[in-house]
Amino acid sequence: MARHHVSATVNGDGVEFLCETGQTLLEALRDELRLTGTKEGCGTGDCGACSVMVDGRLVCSCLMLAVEAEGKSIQTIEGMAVGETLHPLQRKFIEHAALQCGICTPGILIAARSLLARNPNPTESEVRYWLAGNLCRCTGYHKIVEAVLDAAREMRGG
Amino acid sequence: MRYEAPKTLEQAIALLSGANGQARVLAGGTDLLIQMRSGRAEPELLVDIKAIPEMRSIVAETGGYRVGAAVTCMELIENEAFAQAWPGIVDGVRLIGSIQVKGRATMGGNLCNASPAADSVPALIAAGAVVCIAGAQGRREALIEEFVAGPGKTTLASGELVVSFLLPLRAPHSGDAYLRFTPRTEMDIAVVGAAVNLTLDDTGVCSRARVSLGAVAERALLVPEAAAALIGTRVDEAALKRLAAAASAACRPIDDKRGTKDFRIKVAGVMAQRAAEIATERARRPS
Amino acid sequence: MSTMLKYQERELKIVGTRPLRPDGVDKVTGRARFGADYNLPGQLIGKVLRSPHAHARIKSIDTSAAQALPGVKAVVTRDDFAEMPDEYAAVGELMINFRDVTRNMMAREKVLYDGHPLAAVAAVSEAVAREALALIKVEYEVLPHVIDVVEAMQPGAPLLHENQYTAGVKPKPDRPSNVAKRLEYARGDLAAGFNEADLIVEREFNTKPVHQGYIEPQACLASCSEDGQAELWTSTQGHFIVRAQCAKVLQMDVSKIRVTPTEIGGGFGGKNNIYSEALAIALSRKSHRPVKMVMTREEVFRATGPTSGANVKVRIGCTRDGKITAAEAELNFQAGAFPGSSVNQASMCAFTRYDLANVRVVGNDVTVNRPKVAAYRAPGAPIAVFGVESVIDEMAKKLGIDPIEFRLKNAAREGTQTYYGPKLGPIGYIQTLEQARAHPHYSAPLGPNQGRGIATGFWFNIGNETTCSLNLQEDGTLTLMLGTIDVAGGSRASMAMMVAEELGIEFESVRPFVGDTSTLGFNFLTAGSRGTFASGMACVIASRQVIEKLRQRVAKIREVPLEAVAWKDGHARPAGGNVAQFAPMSLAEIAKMAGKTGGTIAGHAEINAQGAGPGFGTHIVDVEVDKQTGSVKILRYTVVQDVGKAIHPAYVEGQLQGGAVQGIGWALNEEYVYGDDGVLQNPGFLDYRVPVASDLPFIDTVIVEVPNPNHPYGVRGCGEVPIIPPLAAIANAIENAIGLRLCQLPFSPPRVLKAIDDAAAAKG
Amino acid sequence: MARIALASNLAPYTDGVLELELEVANVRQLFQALGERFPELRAHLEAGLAVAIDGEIYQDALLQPIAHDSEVILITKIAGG
Repeated sequence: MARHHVSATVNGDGVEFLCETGQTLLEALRDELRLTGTKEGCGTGDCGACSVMVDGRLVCSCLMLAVEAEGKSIQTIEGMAVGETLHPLQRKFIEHAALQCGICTPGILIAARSLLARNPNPTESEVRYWLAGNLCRCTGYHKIVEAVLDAAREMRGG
Repeated sequence: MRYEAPKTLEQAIALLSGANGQARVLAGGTDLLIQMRSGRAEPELLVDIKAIPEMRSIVAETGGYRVGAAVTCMELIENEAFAQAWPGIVDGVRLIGSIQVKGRATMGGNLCNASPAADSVPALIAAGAVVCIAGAQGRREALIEEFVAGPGKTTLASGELVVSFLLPLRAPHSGDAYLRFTPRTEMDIAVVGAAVNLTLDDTGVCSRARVSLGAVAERALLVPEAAAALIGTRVDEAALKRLAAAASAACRPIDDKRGTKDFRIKVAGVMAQRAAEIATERARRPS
Repeated sequence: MSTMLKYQERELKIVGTRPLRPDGVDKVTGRARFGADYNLPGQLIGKVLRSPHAHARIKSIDTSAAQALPGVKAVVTRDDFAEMPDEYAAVGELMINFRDVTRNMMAREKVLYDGHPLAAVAAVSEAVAREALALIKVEYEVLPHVIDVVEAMQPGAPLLHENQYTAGVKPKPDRPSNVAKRLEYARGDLAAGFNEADLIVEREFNTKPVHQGYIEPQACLASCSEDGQAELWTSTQGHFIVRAQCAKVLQMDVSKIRVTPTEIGGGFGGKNNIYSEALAIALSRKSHRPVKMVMTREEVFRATGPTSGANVKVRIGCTRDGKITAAEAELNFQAGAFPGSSVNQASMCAFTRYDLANVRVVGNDVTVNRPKVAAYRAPGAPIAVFGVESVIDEMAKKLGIDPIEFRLKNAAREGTQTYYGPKLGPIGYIQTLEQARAHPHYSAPLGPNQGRGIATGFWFNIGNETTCSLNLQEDGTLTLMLGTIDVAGGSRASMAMMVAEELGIEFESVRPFVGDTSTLGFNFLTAGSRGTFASGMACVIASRQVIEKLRQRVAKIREVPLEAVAWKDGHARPAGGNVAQFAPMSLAEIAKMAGKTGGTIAGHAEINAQGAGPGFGTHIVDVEVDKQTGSVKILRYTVVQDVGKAIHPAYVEGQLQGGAVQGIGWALNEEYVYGDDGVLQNPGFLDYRVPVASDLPFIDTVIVEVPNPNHPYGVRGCGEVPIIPPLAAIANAIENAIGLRLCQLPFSPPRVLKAIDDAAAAKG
Repeated sequence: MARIALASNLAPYTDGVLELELEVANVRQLFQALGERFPELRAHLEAGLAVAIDGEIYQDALLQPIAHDSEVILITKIAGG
């Protein structure tokens, strides 16, 4: 069975790769494109560690086939900082000690950015529900929620 | 395993019909990919239906709505007019997994996966929604409550696929709601789900009602006895109590890792009652 | 031993502040490399065939078809690993029975649990490896199995190990048993103590196994060369322990295995032991190619961790005015397929918050057809303390005494004799109770169906073997190589802070990292809340060594006596008095000259840190119970804990919050669910329910600092204690909300609702 | 002579003896003396025991001195998560 040739945009750059039908977008990102910042925690969409944006939608890259990425625009954690400037969420996560082991962090940052893009002023509860699909076992979420709220405040210019 | 992404329904049907039952429809993939990963599904052909415009649109039709089977949950949630008309369906759709999962998952997939615990199905049943099916023999329609045959089984014939859902025109003073019980606030499969859709007359008396329960039988149930408890009442405490009793009585659940039989029976009544309260409050809202 | 440093109170510039962790930017940009992020050219993918049965004799394993499959480069089974004697052998400081290690890694005579490895293959792709697994034919003779700990203890229960006779029982039993070991701690006269009691409360509790639930599945990459040298990258809490275990089971020289620890995506005790590492090296040795092995989440649940489920009986007596006169507990712990649960530590932690004259604790370590248990944060303590703190609360309530007051009346303090051995040194238990009582949370009003609970916890904290190397670079910055893995808590930051504090320089001037096993001497794993204590001690020793060398060097350069040179604020300065005056030298100036004045300057520490200071905590929780569904909601949560000294308070808060939330998960919804067939039914995050963000409120923290006299900054350690109190605190809160004492974990809605219904039915 | 106490969980390996006096100068000598007197304790001594000498706990400290008037308690070693 011939492999599929896929052309897509990843973090603004055009990319091409070959994949099997059964290969997930997560596998393509990690194994074909060597973008290992996106993590696999479960492979079944239950932990959110593999969160990426596809055409502006937050998705689990373990639940999407790589072949479906044809023509799509994908954003991963590797594209979040601009040059040497961290995204405010990235900075606030470090400042608030919102990460410990860091395995869930890329997925949570991608998810949090998508929240703030549609809701610049979320409540604590809105942050918690939006991030419910991202498991973190180290922090108890306290500092993550604080960091997201603080980043939102800063991004609103407050 | 082959992958095709046809641009028309006809092409999709041709692909499915020619695959000897070895094809699977790929919409959001949030159930199918997990089945493939675990080896429970080993299709020879995947037919990705997301390139078919009809499957991706939400349109007003005969005063109601037609929702394409491949419309994602997030697209449906974000459609304010739809959410206004059918808040109970959106209640159900909101509970299908995380934001990430809802970015891909579809109502069509939720129905065709045929889980007794599917969150959008009880609300669709309560709404009296009709599912539009297409196959080599043409199109047909079916009631949601008759679509699922049992756990993992639908009444789709080989080569058929779900195209869209038709939600009927809403009478004034109508409201619907779906509630489920899960141990966690999010990221769980319903242990019990209950949907209530009702219409009040000008005096506030319930004139029509449909009640549906999920995860309490081999498939989501339409429970006319529970609806009857509401019809002709002002959805007062006594009526709600009768509703709860009727809902519990209709359950024929199993014990499993997610909940016990007794628990499901009891909580089905509680969820039905609470859903009815929300639906009534929505119906009373000036539209 | 004499190198141990004592606590000195002094003014601090860096310790106690909140600088940014050095691994932070890598972790927010996706640059940090975890176990599965390492790859080598030509690498194969290794996969494991696992038992579908809970208990079966292996009649035969036929791998010929798998080996013949194109793309398969190596297959290993039990035949590829040497038999190990049934005796405990030292691995660093751990004593491990390698007979069991080899059998857990790869089944030999029998499979003992669903998920037990039987064979491993290395192939050119994951798809080929999976296909090969399907071609391996195993003939089983399925045996009756036993899952429940109480059933496993009965005579006539299916036996996992036919030659296992209960240790610790006199005379030696004449029949084998699933009870691997019985232990007993006793002090005083229990019967007399109960005779003095005006009130005796006795309860039986049951808990389910829970998994550490780290988000990163185990992952490793091994490369074995033709001359028998092996390199291994793995996600672990103890790379020296991994090396030691692999060397032993593969019969290799320790120095020929080089283990590089990757960033670790959570461990909590679950990554203390080897699972795939030795298999990966064996496959690489056989295939002459690098082999990468990454577990699936399902494999993680079926075959790693969890902690014990247990049956616990507690009986406590006290006088009318709330003085405990006698306390007794029986702890029956599931060990999983091989002996070695944490029942001993649980026994020691059960009552060690109270000053008790008459105590008895009996513990049983019981083998059952489940995965071999692993450590999980304060191993065993939460299970025992769940029972004890529930009973304590019930007694306080029956006597009408405030629960904190009751605990204060009996609280352990400096000088309290423990029932497991030593007297306690200076501790902060009473302070945590008093600060909890004074916290606004403790007196805030509650609504209907809401209740407040408190509970307390104790953990020893530990020290052990520790190494580090501090190198002054030519520009005056320093690199700090650590033997202790930073398991996530931010210890790299804390270590660099202590070094910077000692040297009087900026935090940013010290670049910490974790060395591989070939760069430093043996270092114990990161466990037992030892990291900041032991590694911190080593860093301070190394720093002071560097300061000493700097002073000596400056004395030579400036041609003054050594006593004339003082080290202050990152400079060698005249010591004052009239010894000798000289122009001060900065660290950078000395560093620049170092090569030409005798060579580069470095400090080392190779210690076995002694004198860990115990930690105590008091938790307050408010819950609301939905009486119609049995759902328990956590409304508010406060953790008060004595940590000795918080080197980096934000990272200490993170430990307290994370530990408390793991305890909340344990209390509410986490459990292993097995079917009648002994097969795990919920090996995934969908049905193994760890808390999600929307389940929780903010977790308030109060850090108490009663210095540990045996650490230069007073550090005790903080990671273990916070998981201990939540189980009982929540049980006590539920009791206060709905008047029902729940003794079965987890307090999942079906269980809570059943308790409510049963109580209503009993009332009629 | 140093006063030696054994934690009560060790009773099965010492015929119930939990207190004794020994003339030993360090932990290694202590373990040796105890091993000679109680053969069944040997497997536990270096494997899993720590000592508290005058209230300070030492794990794996064979060379730690023991004074004539020291109080020594043998206890189980602690690991952790």
